[in-house]
Amino acid sequence: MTIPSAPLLNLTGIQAGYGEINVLWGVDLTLARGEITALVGSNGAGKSTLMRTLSGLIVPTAGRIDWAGEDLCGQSPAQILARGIAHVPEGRRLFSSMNVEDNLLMGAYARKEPRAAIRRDLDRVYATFPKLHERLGQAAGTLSGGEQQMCAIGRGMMSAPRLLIIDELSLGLSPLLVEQLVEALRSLNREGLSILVVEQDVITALELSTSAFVMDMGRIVQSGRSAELMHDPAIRSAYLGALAA
Amino acid sequence: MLILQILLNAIVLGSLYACIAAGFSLVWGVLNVINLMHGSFIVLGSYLAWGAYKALGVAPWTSLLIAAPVFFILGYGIQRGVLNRVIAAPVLVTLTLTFGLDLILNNAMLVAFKADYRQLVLDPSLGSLSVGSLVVPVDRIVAMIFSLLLTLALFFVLRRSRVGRAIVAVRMDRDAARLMGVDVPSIYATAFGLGTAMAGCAGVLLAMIFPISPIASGSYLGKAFVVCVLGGLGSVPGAVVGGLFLAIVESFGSLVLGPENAVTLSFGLLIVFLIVRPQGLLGKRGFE
Amino acid sequence: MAEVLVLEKVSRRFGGVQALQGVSLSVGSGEVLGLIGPNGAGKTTLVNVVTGVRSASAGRVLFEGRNITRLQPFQTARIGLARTFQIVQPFPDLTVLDNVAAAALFSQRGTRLSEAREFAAEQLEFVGLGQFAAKSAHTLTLAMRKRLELAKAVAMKPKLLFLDEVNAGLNASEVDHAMVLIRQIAKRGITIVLIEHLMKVVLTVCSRIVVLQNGALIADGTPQDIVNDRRVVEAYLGKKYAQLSAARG
Amino acid sequence: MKQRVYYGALALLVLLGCLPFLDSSYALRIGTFACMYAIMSVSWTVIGGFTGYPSFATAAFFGLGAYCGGVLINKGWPLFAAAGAAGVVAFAGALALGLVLLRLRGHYFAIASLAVAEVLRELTNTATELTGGGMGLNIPVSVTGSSSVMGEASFFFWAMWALLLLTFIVVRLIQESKLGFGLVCIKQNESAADMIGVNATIYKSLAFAFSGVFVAMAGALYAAWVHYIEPPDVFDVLFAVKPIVMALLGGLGSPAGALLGAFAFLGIEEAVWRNYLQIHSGVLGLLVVVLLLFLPDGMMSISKRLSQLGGRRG
Amino acid sequence: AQEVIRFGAPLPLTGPLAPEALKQQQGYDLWAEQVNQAGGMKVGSKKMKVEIVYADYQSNTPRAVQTAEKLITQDKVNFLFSPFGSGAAKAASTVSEKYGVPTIASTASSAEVYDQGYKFLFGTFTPNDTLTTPLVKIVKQKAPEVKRVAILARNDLFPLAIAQEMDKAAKQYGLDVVFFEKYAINTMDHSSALSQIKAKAPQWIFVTGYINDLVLIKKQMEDQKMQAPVVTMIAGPAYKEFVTATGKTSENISSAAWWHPAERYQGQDIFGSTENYTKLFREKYKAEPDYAQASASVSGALFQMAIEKAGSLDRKKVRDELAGMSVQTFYGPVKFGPNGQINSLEPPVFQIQNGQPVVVYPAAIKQGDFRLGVK
Ligand SMILES: Nc1ncnc2c1ncn2[C@@H]1O[C@H](COP(=O)(O)OP(=O)(O)OP(=O)(O)O)[C@@H](O)[C@H]1O
Ligand SMILES: Nc1ncnc2c1ncn2[C@@H]1O[C@H](COP(=O)(O)OP(=O)(O)OP(=O)(O)O)[C@@H](O)[C@H]1O
Ligand SMILES: [Mg+2]
Ligand SMILES: [Mg+2]
Repeated sequence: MTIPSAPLLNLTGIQAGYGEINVLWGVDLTLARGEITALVGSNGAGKSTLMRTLSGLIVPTAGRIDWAGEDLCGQSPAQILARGIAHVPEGRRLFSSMNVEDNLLMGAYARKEPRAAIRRDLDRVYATFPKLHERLGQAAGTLSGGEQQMCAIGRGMMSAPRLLIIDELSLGLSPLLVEQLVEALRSLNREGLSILVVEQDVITALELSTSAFVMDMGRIVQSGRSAELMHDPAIRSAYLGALAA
Repeated sequence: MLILQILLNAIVLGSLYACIAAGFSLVWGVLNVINLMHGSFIVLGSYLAWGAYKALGVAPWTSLLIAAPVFFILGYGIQRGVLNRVIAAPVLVTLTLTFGLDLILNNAMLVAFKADYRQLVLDPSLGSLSVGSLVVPVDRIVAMIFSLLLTLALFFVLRRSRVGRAIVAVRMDRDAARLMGVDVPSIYATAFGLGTAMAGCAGVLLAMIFPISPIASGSYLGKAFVVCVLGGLGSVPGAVVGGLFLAIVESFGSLVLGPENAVTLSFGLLIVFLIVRPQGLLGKRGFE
Repeated sequence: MAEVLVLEKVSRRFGGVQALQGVSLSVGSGEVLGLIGPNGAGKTTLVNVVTGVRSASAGRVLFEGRNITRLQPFQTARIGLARTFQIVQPFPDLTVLDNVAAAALFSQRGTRLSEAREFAAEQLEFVGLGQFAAKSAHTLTLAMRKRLELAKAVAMKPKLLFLDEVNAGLNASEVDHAMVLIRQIAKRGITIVLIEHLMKVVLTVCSRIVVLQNGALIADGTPQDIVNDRRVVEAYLGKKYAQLSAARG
Repeated sequence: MKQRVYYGALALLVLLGCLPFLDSSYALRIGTFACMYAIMSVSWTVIGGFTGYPSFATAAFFGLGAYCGGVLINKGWPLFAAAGAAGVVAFAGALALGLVLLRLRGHYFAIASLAVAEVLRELTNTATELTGGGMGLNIPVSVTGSSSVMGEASFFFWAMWALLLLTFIVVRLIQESKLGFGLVCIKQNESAADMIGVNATIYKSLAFAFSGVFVAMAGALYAAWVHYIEPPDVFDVLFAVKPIVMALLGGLGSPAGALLGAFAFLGIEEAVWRNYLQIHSGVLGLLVVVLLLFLPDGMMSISKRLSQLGGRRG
Repeated sequence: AQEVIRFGAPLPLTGPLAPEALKQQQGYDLWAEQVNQAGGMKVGSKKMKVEIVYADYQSNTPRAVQTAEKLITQDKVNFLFSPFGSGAAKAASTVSEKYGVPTIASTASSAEVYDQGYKFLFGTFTPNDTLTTPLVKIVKQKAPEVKRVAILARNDLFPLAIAQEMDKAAKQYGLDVVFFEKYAINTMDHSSALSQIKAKAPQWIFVTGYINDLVLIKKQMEDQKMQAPVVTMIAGPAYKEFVTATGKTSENISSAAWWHPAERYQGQDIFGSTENYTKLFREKYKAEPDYAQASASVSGALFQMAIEKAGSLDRKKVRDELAGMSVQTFYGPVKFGPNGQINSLEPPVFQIQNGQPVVVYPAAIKQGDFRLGVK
């Protein structure tokens, strides 16, 4: 067994919401460095809200986000991105009339590296998603649902993050593509990228990740190593549905 | 010969139209704001050139160096301070807001400069070039060259620079752009500043050519509208093509149908274009 | 089994992209047909062409024997074609009830608003959104919005219903619930074309499955045939899936 | 809440109908203007508020109506027949135009509708035979039969007032009807509306036509009232912009709001105009800006805020 | 406190006509200042000061009518000056007639304004043909070789009316009108029309419009190197700004107006003589007066003479005094015809010579001879 690595990110008592509506009620969560972590939970549990809080789109009303000893609460998305956290939001949110390549380049907007480095990453995204290469001049808004998802993930990869957050990883993707994507993420992870995925398909989530958290009603209700959770009867009955049972 | 002369007039005039419209098109296409102050900004630029020439003897093309930063800052400030507050609101709200702001700006100019027409008369006058029986006024050529240069500069800023891409990104999805590390309010303000700077510079150049008065703002705005739609929203090369196209249609329309129909023709053309080709001559389909 | 919908060599291009190429297909009355295929295969485009949102570049679409290739969306809606959107499209500021009432009102001639509301309320109960009737649609969560899409589609009393990824983004138990609904809709005699990437749904609900790839039909058969079709496995399901189903036998 | 605003607006309207008994022809003139603008802004809500298409065609309808009315009255038509004809022409024209223009969305539609007024104005300008062109059109005929100052003023006031009442009622009926429901669906999501069987093209064109018919009739009354019209005057872009500001002031999308907004706006404008001679347009601009920045939902948001405050206290 | 006489002046202080409004205002103000400096005007036994109540009608005709009504009923003015131009004056005259308020229109020339049979409306501009006919006569006489005339007119009430009069007069005197076109009000550029004119090689180019149009057209004529023996522009050259804005190229441009500072009239009015008026105006505004300002001032002066003669503020009496009036003023002899429009005035024709406007007609006051050749 590997020695548990040093925590990358540590959330304590995060409360956040939209205006007067509170959604997160004190979330505590620790991400290990260099791991793939999964976050699962029913619709409306607050998963996306938590992701938005992490990337600075929402400012939490209480709690602390600890990143290498620094509190990220209240920092702007740009500052958080500069620390190395990239967020692939739910619903893709592509720049719809920009073409695919420009969308990907926007991912590298905040990087101040030479063009060649950015170019290399671009080629890697194309290698991961050959379909995107075929469509590189097409306006992102006219891509099919699944192609858009690829473009969004590719755009996240382009910011060369240390932690990549992906909300709704497999949404609308074909089984084959999910499989390929999982492979791609694993290989990125092997190169040192930490990943946090939100995923509705619990089996995929648990197979991909090393550890996982379960969220409900704005709180973390369960956590552990993915392999163990996979066999947890409570999880199986709540989230795997009739077929798995 | 008459045909050639009219074509020549149209080409020169068209590039002035392009300069009038480029900034307007940028703000409209990118910020999704129809800036009704655009005409007044142009007039203000003309006053700046007029004042600089009258008081200090500074030639208009030199005044550009002052006008560009001054107007950029003006636009940046207006966007940051006022427009940004409602930037996410529906079309009508921002439009009406700029309408209100324009009332203020125009009234202020009316009080400050009075309504009477002024003219920047270059001394000595630049005269006209003639080739055979064709003539072109030199001041228009100067204005044309500078306006094409300015438009080109704007084009490169938008197309080639990081800021340019960010401007387009913000336009399409604010939150997603924020996630890419874009400082949204400052990008908006930069875009508006660029548009305002273009208006100011256009005004400086036009001061050599057209009489100056706060009242003129309306017709500049009208031209900007038409050119922008003809060329394609937010497209800088589109502004050039649209400007030329409009000038040619107006000039030949005036020849064939009589001058009183030139304005009708341009607005008729606008409607036809909106219907058959809303993306304009150079605009891409799918841009909203 | 009579044929409700027939596609004859339907093609559609977008610039350089051949989104559909010569697709011929017939859907029998009362059938629950699965339509699957890789991302970008042209599934949504097919729905768009049939419902009149996009025009076909070539080919014909017949609905109950009538050529509907040139009809507008509102016209197809009135003759009994309904669809849900892959990306849900409610009327955000209307109440949930009015969303459904609108569907009932405009799809059938001569309905009155009060009747439409009554009918809509029934449909909301049917999909389990009864207690949200008075809420604005934009306050619903994704799962509920998907159900709202279903209610709207059903309220149109369609003969043929396209369900475009109604289960995407739902968790397992919500998917189970949705499957029950789909079965009930089918029982009402409504023909269903189901587009879905969740194989467990497709395999359990559909009696027949067709597979699109790069705009062309590559397979057509029972769920069992499809799972064992080598081309489908390579292009769509993936090796892992094949292993899994092989293991299950 | 909505019903209350509606009845409030109706009550105000009825009250306004008593204006002639004040026996001040100046007040009557303002009242007539108020009714005229209210007709415009209430009509505008059909296309701009219900349907969500930012129309700037009000000036076009108004000018068209004024010239139709003016020309017909000069040909010897009685006033109400001329006004009716103006309405019919505008309705038919808008319906036909709507079929093409309303394919455009958002800004594109706004500009196209703005351009319609420009084109009509220039056409009127050039059709000298019919309209007098740049020389303007005199409508010297007294159509009221009353020669007294107050008699004529009251006549036009009541005519305009009655037209406003009619407009208001018709627009409310539209709002409650299947047409109104369909328009709201179109506003919310046009492609989804299409998919459930709303014939969006026809619906939008009808909305456009209804937003024009009463405005054109008001234009005809206006022409008879002022006895002299000229193209830059009746096709003035302000006739397109002000109704929108009024509707925004009242709270977008509600006819009662538009009505109240029109009265409020004219009240403010009148006050500003009287008190700030040189800078009244600047002050007006400032008001518009302040309004938009601090009352984004118009006057409706005042009452909302008040009730919020009350709620918190209670 | 001393009693005041209130004059209402609805003006287009904002909008496209704003420059005109300013001129009107200057004219009225100068007169009011003179009266008040002299301690007011004599009404019967009293001396009464003058106050002018301005109201802006935003260059919008119906608003002008409303404004006139407001001035009469709310601000309780005793007398009224018409709004600017024939259209608005005509529209507003209904109101003043209704209330029986004597009104002087200082900028309305169209006969239709006065032919409504109204009793309380008077105007200080003669009909438009009195401007064009003398011009044609002079050119006929001075340059019989001039045959081909091109007319370019702004498609707007006054400029168009003048152009039509010109067309009539030219034809009547046997000239050949080779080009007669209108340009739209919002025209920003005239190069196409001018190229067309140039191609017709006219000997007389006659252009009407407001000052901005004319400045621009002159500049563009120069740009296109257009020359003609006679170039006439109405109404720009009467204004000082025109000469400033066009510089040397305005040399020999001819024009006509209802008044000109170069005239030399001796009057019984408060200003005494044209020279004195011009002097006072220069002192107050550091600029040359033009016909618009003078017409405004004389309108005030005429009211003053009528009121002093009537010895009362009674509107009816003052109206009768105006109707029967026959006086000399700095503006020229004033006598109103039966319809209220002035008929005693012979509008001067003048020409820019050496950067100065010089009166060339009528003979009685002429300062120089008509010259040919405009570059
Ligand atoms: N913009 C918003 N304004 C107000 N409430 C919101 C907003 N977005 C989400 N919510 C509410 O916050 C709660 C949590 O939503 P969130 O999107 O975080 O859930 P989730 O776990 O990501 O669900 P899903 O699996 O559907 O994506 C829900 O009740 C939702 O209605
Ligand atoms: N307007 C358009 N312009 C250009 N290409 C388009 C347009 N619409 C769709 N396409 C292309 O056509 C192909 C088919 O798209 P479609 O949306 O039908 O795929 P799909 O089968 O529904 O995929 P998914 O499962 O990902 O939703 C895609 O490659 C897409 O990029
Ligand atoms: Mg989510
Ligand atoms: Mg799809």
